[in-house]
Amino acid sequence: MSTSEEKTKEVSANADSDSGGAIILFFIIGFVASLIAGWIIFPKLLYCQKKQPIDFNHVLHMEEVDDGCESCHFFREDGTYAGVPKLEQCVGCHEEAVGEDPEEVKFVNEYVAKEREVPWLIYSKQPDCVFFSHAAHVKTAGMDCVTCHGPIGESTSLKVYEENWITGYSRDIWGQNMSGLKEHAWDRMKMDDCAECHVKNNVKQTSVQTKKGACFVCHK
Amino acid sequence: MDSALIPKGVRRCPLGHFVLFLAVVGAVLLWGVFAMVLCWIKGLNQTNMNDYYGFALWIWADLAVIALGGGAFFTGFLRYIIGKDELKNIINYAVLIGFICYSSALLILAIDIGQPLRGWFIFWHANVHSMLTEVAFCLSCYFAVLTIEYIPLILENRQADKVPFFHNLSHNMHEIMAVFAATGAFLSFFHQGSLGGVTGVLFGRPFGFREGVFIWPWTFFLFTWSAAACGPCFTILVTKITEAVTKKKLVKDNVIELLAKISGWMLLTYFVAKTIDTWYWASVTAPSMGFFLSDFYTGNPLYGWWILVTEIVVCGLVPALILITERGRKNKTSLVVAVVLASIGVSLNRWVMVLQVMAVPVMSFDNWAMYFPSWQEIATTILPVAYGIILIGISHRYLPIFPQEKELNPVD
Amino acid sequence: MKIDRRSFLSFIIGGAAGTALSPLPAKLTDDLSIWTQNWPWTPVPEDGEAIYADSVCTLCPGGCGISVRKIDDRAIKIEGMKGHPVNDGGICILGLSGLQLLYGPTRVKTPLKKTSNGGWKKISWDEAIAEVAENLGKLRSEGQPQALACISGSDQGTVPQLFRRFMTAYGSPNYMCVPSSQDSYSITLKLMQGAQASAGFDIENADFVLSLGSGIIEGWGSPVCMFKANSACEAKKGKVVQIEPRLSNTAAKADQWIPINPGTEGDLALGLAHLIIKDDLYDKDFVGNNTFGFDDWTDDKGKSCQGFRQFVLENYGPEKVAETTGIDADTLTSLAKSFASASNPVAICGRGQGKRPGSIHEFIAVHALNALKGSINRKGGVWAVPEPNYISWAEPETDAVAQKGLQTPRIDGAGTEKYPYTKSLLNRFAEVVGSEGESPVKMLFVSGANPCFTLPDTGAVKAAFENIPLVVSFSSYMDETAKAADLILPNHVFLERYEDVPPPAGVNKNVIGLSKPVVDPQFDTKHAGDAIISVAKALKGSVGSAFAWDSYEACLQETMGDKWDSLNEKGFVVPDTAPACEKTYTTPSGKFEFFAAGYEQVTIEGDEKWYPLILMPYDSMRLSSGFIGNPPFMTKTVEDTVLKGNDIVVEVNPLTVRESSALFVKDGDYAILSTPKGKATVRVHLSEGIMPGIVAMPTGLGHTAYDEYLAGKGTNFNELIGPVEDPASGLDAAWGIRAKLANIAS
Amino acid sequence: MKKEHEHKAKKYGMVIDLDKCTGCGACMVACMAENNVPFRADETDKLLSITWMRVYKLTNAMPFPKTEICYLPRPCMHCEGSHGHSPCVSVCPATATDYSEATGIVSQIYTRCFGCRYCMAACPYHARYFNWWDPVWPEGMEKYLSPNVSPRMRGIVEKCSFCFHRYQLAMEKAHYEGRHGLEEDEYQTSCTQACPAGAITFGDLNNPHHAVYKLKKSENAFRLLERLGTNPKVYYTSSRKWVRQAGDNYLRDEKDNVIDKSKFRN
Repeated sequence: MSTSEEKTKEVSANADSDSGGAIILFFIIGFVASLIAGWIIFPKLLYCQKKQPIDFNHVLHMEEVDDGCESCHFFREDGTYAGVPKLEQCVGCHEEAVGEDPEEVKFVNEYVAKEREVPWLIYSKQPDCVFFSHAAHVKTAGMDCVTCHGPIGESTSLKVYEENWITGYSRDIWGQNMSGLKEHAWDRMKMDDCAECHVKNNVKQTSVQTKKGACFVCHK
Repeated sequence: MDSALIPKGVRRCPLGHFVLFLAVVGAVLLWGVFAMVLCWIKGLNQTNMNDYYGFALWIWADLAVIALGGGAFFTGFLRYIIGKDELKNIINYAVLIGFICYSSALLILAIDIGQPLRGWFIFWHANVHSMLTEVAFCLSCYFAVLTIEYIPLILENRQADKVPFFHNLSHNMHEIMAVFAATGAFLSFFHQGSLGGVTGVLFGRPFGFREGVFIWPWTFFLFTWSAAACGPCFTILVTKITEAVTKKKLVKDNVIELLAKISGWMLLTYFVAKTIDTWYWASVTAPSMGFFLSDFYTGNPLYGWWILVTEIVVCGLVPALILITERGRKNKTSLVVAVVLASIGVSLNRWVMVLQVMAVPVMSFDNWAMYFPSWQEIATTILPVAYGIILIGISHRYLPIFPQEKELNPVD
Repeated sequence: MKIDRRSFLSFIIGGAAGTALSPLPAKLTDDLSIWTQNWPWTPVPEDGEAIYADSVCTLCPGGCGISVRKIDDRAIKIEGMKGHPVNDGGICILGLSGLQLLYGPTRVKTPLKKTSNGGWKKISWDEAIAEVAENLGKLRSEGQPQALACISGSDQGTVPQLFRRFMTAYGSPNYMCVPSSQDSYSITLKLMQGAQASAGFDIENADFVLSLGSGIIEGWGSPVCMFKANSACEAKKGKVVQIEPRLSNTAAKADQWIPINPGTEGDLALGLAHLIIKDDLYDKDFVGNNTFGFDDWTDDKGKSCQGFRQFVLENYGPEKVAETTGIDADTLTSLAKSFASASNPVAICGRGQGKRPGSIHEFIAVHALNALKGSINRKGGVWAVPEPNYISWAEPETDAVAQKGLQTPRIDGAGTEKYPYTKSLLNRFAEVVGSEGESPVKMLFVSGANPCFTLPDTGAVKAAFENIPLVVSFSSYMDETAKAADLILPNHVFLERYEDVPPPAGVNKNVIGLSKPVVDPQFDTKHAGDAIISVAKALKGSVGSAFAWDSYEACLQETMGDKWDSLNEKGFVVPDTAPACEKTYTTPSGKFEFFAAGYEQVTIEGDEKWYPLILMPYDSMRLSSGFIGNPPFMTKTVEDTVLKGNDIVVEVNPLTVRESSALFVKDGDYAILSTPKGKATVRVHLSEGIMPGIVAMPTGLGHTAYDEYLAGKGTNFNELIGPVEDPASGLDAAWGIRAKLANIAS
Repeated sequence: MKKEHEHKAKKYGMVIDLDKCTGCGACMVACMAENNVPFRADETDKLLSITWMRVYKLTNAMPFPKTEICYLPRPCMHCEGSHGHSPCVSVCPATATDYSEATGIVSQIYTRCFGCRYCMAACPYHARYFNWWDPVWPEGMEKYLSPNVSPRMRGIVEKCSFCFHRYQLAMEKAHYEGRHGLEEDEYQTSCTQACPAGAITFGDLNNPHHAVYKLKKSENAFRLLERLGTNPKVYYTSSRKWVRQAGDNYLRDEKDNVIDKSKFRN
């Protein structure tokens, strides 16, 4: 046993004298380069940047409406959630341009006048397999919009929409932080985030298999 | 040309012959790879599986190669844990065969699942109640162990061995091989068993279902047992084939005979256990679900009583009796007959436990479902065979797999 | 410092370590699996606001109310309309598949004109209308308006009536409708009750239903209504006895199935009448007060005539009937007793779905059974449902050309002295037009019908179509007839158009429905009503002025008058006028009239020597055999004992095979089925549920048009059978044809 | 708290009256139309044809004319097994199928499933179907797809969900209206709703006031393969003895006294 150890030492000593420095250097170069590639370049490559068709000022609109978010983002009579407003709702005020903002003018000319729906890019868009009930969260659980959507109502302009090339998901589902860490409840919208809150609040923990949330609560 | 790579003191065929051999087997391999790519790109509609045959040829192949690869863990167990030192002369080959079998099993699984890119869900979203989860974990772990056991062999190649680091690594790994062998044996007992459990727990399938202890149905133990019994037989068989192909004696008879004897006794005890299991199942378990044994073996063109007799008597009792008698195992022909029968027997058992389970109608108004694999399934099942032959060929040529080769075949 | 292999290796190891510590591997693994979860080629249905739009289904004459679930402007599911008087929430398999017709690949998307090489050329609606008008104008200017013929799927409702009106204004008597067992019933009611009516069966309130081959739960009449009625009847412990040679679903569900030699159903009815009369079990009150011809009577000239009683007592004794029908005398006796002892028994005929007319003698014999028990126009019996009268347009004015044309005899001979009560005889169409020589029909309109598939001896029908210089199809789908046409003026699909729905067939529900557009027209199609109005207007003159409406919708609104608003709102109206024929008979005697002579069986085609077996069709809910082709969903539900791959499967009793010298087959084997009309390769299904000697073949398969989901699957039964003229009505009375099954090799 | 939860737990199930079922196939199409089930040009190989609801044709195997036919619609049985361990749920290695104690419904999550098909091997009713092909709708026909059910991709297993999305939508409405539970008839499956003969009754088997509760206790009620211990939630009723016997497997000497099935029921 001891002989082999000695031999190993000897061998590495030999190597050191040759090109040990180079080896360590290259190791560091490889290490750092791949870290940079993984942490900085990869996320940039993974997401494509898309601009919203119209820039929207939530603050401005919040001042004008009485009912807060629900003024435009409302429930239908059957309890389903209408989500982002359709042209129909906007036209109520914007039949003609109300102000002089070029974005509004664009909106009126390009969409209202031509009766085309605005192809908004939805930051919080969940994939097709998800069934999400706003009514359950807002009406029954009494949650605020902010809890999941963040303070978007306080924004004066729409941020760039980032779309994952591979999955087609919005960046907001994984979150801005590539390591998947989050600070606020609204930083990520992956399944684990839903599950975490459901476990915390003991929501429908009726799965026989996992003793946690049953799959059909949020999947369709 | 490649003489620098060939171990010292042994004779190998000319490189040209070897390359030709590789090319022929490689063509078969490519055919299999083509079929595999078809299955990945176009989906499993390339197979003849259907909604009654969710498990078919591939799962059989998986179960069969793992059973046949059982020689690795059991020989390792005998060598390192029990201390049958003679077996060091065949352990390398047993490990290689095991490595081939297990890597093949993993490859086949990767083709068999409908969504290969989601394959990792079995680990990440594991359901601990599922036998398949147990299989996946143990299988991957044991494959890792086999890899670790195989690596030192590779490092013993003449050129690799020249690198001091590799030399030492290899040496050190040999030193601690007993630990890996023990781990491997432990893991193997489990996943061989859980493969048996895969069918045994299906309480909706009276043909496959077995009672058992705690969460483990009797098939759990029977599978481990049969793999331990028949795996070494397969190792012997492949050794004999290799000897025939290379026209050289590679392992001494006493080593083979020792392994054969142990296998024989394992097989005999397995035969007894399997018979008791079958009897209990036929007279208690199945009738409680409304089935006579004859319901499972009549009324269809393939699965008749012959299969039961072949599996248990012809391929179970007969080889066991041959192997436990000294004359039987000393006679070359009868030894080969016995190991062939044992290998067929365990494969047939796996076939029955997969394919016949699917074929037997359970609802009274349902029909027997018959199945014949598509060429894509056959090609992808032959693929691992070709891969195995190639790997054995290369390993044998360049690695000192058989420690006794030099002694048995002195070079002039 | 030199960069050697080791440095490179070191770089790689460093890179691997760094990569492992970066989010890349995990994120990529995750994203790749997410990619498989959202493969771009797997469609994602767009979400939106869910609403229900009510309408009425017109895929069959059932008249069911439907609620269509919509997401924004897409229709996503058809459901039965709750509270609708016909189907109350229930819905049939065809109705459920309706969206596959709406959005399916079989739609004709624009007007099409056949090119000289048999292909299709897209044309505009203006061109299409102009082309039709031009040809019509030519025919009229040649003084041959009668050379225009029209085949309509139905005679009722505003669209068929617009076509009829067009024919009148144009000057042709040759307006024909696709016949069904309802035509035979109408003639029966006319003869026995003097009523101009259709027959409606109150199965729901009957306590004994004697069905002579009628598939009351296989699409007879208004399918869903009949299903519900059957369930209601059974819930009240009513009994259903099914008489037919094959164990159909109706037979399987009935309380009793009695196999009978096919074609002898009339004899059975008269045999039962014999037993009922002999044992004095008939309704004496009803027979005594409301019928004529039961007892012997003397006519105007003083000649004494035999009455029904004497007639059946003399000629239809149980032994004889047992021999004819193959039903033993004991069964006959007990059947007669059960029928007679029920308080509301009803006898019904019209085989399968009742799509084929039949022998008037048989219908009269069966109807006589109902009269014996007084089950006429009463709860649980047969009702003479007057034809709807909501369409009251002024007769169109006709010019000289039209008048002359209208006076020419009808090409099919309907309404002549020989067949005074028959309205049209489409079964004669192929023979009259012929496959060569000059056709008496120069131009043909086809609307709501697919005669090139549904008429017997389809080969001859197709040849006749070839022989007509200009065929104009108004079909929404590329069906066999559209394919054989020269011009297609595609109609909207029922979910895109307004149309009135006359009361449903075969039931005593007086409901008028309104089919409403549920979605916008998907393609460049036009309502057939609008198309015919446009054609008329383009012709100008008296034809044009007969169509004063601006559009079909205007016409419909005007026609419905004060009913329109409630129709439009509720989707249906129940006219408050009760069935007018109750207890009144407009026969010469003013009573229900029995007939006491001339009952004869219909002889089917083929010589027994060469064709030892009998081929009979059977209808199934899972196969649409009418003018609508099977949508993919329905075809998917068809069992593999009906269709296997592209092979049709026929049902045969194992005994038939055992006793045959020419046929050695196992279940599922191929065989050649031949009849005097044609040959087909079939697979044989050995079934105990069929009388030996009979070969049963499903209807609705063997389409040559439509899409890959339907075309080329199986054989069309109509290709293997020809019409057999009923001596009393001229309608097709063939219930089968003699046939031979032989091994493929022989 | 725990007790209240248990009290509220539902066990949705179905009773199918085989005397009423006419074999018309409306339930099959109602299901396909509701659940975005794809179709292919040739669907005559029933071993490759996705039919969450399949109507089987049973015969009493007697010679003509004593032959009888009975149709038997077979949705997913939503087996409870013992304590929710249905045959398929316990074997799924990736927890893609699950049993909910709140509804008793066996779920199948298409995005979790990786297509090992172990559950299909486990299910004696053949209620599970594999997507051997990519689902393809002829051009334009994808317009009728419902957004309430997500279309399945190739390579995964699917099955009847008791139209669970209808439960979700009904619950969503209840939440919106401030209710915490559903009225019995707010949630019905598509096949139940469509059946023109009214053969299917669907509801909470735990609710003594619901029709299913009474029906399942009928003399003529039975379940498929009860002896296996799958504990299905779909009951059948038939007045015909041979049909009830066809529901399970019996040894020859048992055939005559099997009608007392109480020993098989829990």
